[in-house]
Amino acid sequence: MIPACLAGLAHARTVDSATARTGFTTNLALEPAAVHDAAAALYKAGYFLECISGADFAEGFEVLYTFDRFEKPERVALRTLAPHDAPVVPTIADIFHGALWHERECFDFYGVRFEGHPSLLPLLLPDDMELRPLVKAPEARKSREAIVFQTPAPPAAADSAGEKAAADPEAKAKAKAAALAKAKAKAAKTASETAQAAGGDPA
Amino acid sequence: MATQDILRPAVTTLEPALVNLAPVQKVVDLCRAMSLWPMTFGLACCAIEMMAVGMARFDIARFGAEAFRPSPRQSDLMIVAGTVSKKMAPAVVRLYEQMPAPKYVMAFGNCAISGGPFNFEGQYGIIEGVDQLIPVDVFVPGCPPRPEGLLEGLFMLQEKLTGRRWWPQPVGGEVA
Amino acid sequence: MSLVKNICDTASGLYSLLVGLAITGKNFASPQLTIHYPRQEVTNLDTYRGHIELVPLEDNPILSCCVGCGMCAKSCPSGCITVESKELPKPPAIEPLASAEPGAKPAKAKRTVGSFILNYSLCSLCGQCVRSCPSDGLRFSTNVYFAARTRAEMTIDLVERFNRQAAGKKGA
Amino acid sequence: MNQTATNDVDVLAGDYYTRHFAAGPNDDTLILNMGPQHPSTHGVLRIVLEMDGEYILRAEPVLGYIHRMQEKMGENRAYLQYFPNMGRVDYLHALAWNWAYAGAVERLAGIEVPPRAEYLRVISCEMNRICSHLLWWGAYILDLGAFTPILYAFVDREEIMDLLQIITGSRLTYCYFTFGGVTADATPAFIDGTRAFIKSMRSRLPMFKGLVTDNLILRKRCEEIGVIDLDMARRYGATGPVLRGSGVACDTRRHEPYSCYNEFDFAIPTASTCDAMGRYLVRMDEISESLKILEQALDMLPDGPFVNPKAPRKVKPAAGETYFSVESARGKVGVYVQSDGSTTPYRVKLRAPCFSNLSLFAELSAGTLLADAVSILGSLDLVIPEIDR
Repeated sequence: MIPACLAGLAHARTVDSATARTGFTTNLALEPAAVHDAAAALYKAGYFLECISGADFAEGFEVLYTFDRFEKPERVALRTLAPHDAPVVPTIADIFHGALWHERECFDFYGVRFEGHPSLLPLLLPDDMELRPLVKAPEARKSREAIVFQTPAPPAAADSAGEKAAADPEAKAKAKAAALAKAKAKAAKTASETAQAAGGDPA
Repeated sequence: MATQDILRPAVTTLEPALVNLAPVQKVVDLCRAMSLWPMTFGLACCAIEMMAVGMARFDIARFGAEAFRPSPRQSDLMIVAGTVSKKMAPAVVRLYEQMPAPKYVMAFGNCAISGGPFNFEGQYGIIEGVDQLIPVDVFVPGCPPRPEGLLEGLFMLQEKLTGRRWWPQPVGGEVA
Repeated sequence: MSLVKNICDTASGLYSLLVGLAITGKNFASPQLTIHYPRQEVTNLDTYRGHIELVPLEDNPILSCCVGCGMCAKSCPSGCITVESKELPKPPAIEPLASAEPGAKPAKAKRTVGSFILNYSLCSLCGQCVRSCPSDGLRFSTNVYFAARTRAEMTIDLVERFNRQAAGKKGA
Repeated sequence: MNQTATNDVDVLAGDYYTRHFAAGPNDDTLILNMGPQHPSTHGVLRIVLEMDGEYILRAEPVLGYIHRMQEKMGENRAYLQYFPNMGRVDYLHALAWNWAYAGAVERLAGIEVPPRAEYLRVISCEMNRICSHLLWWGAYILDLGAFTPILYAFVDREEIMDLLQIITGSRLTYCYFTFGGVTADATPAFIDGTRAFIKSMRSRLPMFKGLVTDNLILRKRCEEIGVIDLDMARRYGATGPVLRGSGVACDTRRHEPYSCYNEFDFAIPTASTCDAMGRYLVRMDEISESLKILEQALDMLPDGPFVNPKAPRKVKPAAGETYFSVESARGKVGVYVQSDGSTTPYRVKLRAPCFSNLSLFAELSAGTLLADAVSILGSLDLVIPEIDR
């Protein structure tokens, strides 16, 4: 389920996961560039920022934003991927001021830079510490697909190629269905709402 | 700035006593032992148990140590109650150095003794035992120790100062 | 108007202080709560988890239930237990008989704890060792009076402690 | 303190954070370091303040003095072995963290919790909540300059700790929950003791009110101080009594009911004044609401096993992620677990309510008196190890 305020977002990929198991009502994977707009839309729609957390996957550092509402339980998870060699994600601290510390913490643990953050100083770690404690060794990293998207990981060996073939069309069909649903939702919304949602900064 | 700097142990030089006569020393030591002023140096969980000792039920005031001072300059017993992180270490050393001698340190709880449950392979943030930084007189293990443990630690410190235990052994206590 | 309000506020404020004083006075006269520790003790220590200790066998209190399997060491989150097992010395009279009988007794060599070292200073008293013990050979002690002058004393040899206690009980 | 109006970080005096903080235009202001060893910061919080006389111009909390690598440890330990850590994140309401973690992993691994265990969890957790609020009450009044109330608070706290010790075995850092239930059943002594405690606590609350809540001095120190409006709470993600003190009836126990909380009849106290006094009153009312829940839970306590006998000894959930939140005494506690299908979590993220609640302090304290800032800080009810984790 995608809330109305996020309907106009480009490049969103719905993560297929049941609310009963994950606790997320909405679970979207975005491009880093889309995060700021999405956060602005959520702020306008009355969400608050629960937390920002990072994770280290084989594909890159994932930054997970969790939002919720005060009135009813509706947890929205936005996730974006930053590459290992140059992890940069735009800040949302100008919208949700609580993100100031969450982003600093994420920078501490993973070295993910938040572009536009006013003071990206170490928060929890000593100021002279070089170590990024939660960065995993390359061999310990797992695939994001297997954990977050819960599709079987791209097999390394040839013997599971059959499985891959079986799983792939399914995933594609799911992605297609999600895209279709999104397009429908987009069409259903009035043009003004869409423009507002994608509009960026609130006053 | 460097890491060695953080782990710098405290300076522990002592000036000689003004009046160096054994009987006078004995009296002074007794007075010291019966009115130790601890510093409120609660770092984590164990600090709550330290507070509990100060409250009505266990009442550390009966042993003259109820005057918890927030300033190191007014205290002579540092109860390190909690985990000492690498970021905190310089402050611990500095506070210790600010205390007027003679000064005593009690490592209260497993975290202060050895890092406790947070001492694991690959840890990057804590000091594995406050005795690496400052000289510790009494160790009270537990996670957190019961108030009885703190009182026993205090008795042990009094014993160290005066040479004898001033209070009876508790009924359930084990004679070592 | 505001003068009247000010006076009323002040009066109610002063009254609130009096109420507080009355409560303090009442509590001043109530019985004492303090436990006079070394002479008197709390009564509920048996439900408290102190550091672990070995449990004696019911029929033979100089032997412990522990078989030294090492489950506790494996389940301990902070790795504070080192345990080794050893074979129980068998009564020599039975030995020739047992070896004569094929496939019966010799395989069942009874094991017991050889050494059990607890590094108490790492322990978090979570109780996972006690819960994971297959032979119910561990329990929490009520030794809450533990204080020491050196860090080395935090490492406790539980077998030695057990033997000392067993000897003490025998003597008493 | 160096008073040069320069932007060069390197030439200013003080440590790293002071230098960064002071690197603004400051002509006749004073940079003041409060903490990390300060009696009113409840642990090792440090706040760098820029003062103009008695007034605070800017404030910046500096964290990390008790960073204990909890999230790193989560990736190193088996699921069950991570439980003791949960008792030490927020040592005042340890069972809420126990619950959040147990709930997350149970949901991930599909472990059922028997009804008796759910009730025992509610009972122990609510006891712990009262215990936590009592300590906050005593410590807050202590910050404001009155020593006596904390002595009263500890009388009741000791009672709760004695009761919880019967079932959990510890006084403070409980490790009582396990996957699929709790580790020990309630004994008759515990149940009778809890009933007696509810009665005695009910009679103590009016006394607390007369002693402190109605007191003129307290009201002068709390009223109209630290006003948090709804937008501010939303921007910073404030939860718990800090949010409810601003008039939003948002409580995870009602909002996103977990376990058996929807079976109980209890109110969510709120205050519309948005100030420190509002937060104070909310917490005091929460004590009586918790007593209500306790009473109902004891009456409805079902028979049965206290732990799911089918719960696996070695938890190994399938790959996936979950976010489970519970209401602690300080707000919404969230535990986010990612599993890669092995016996250790791939990532554990702990969402600490104090972290968000403290982050609004900088904005809240700007322009107030230093003494009021202490009152504001106390009214946020901080547990520093929870912030630093």
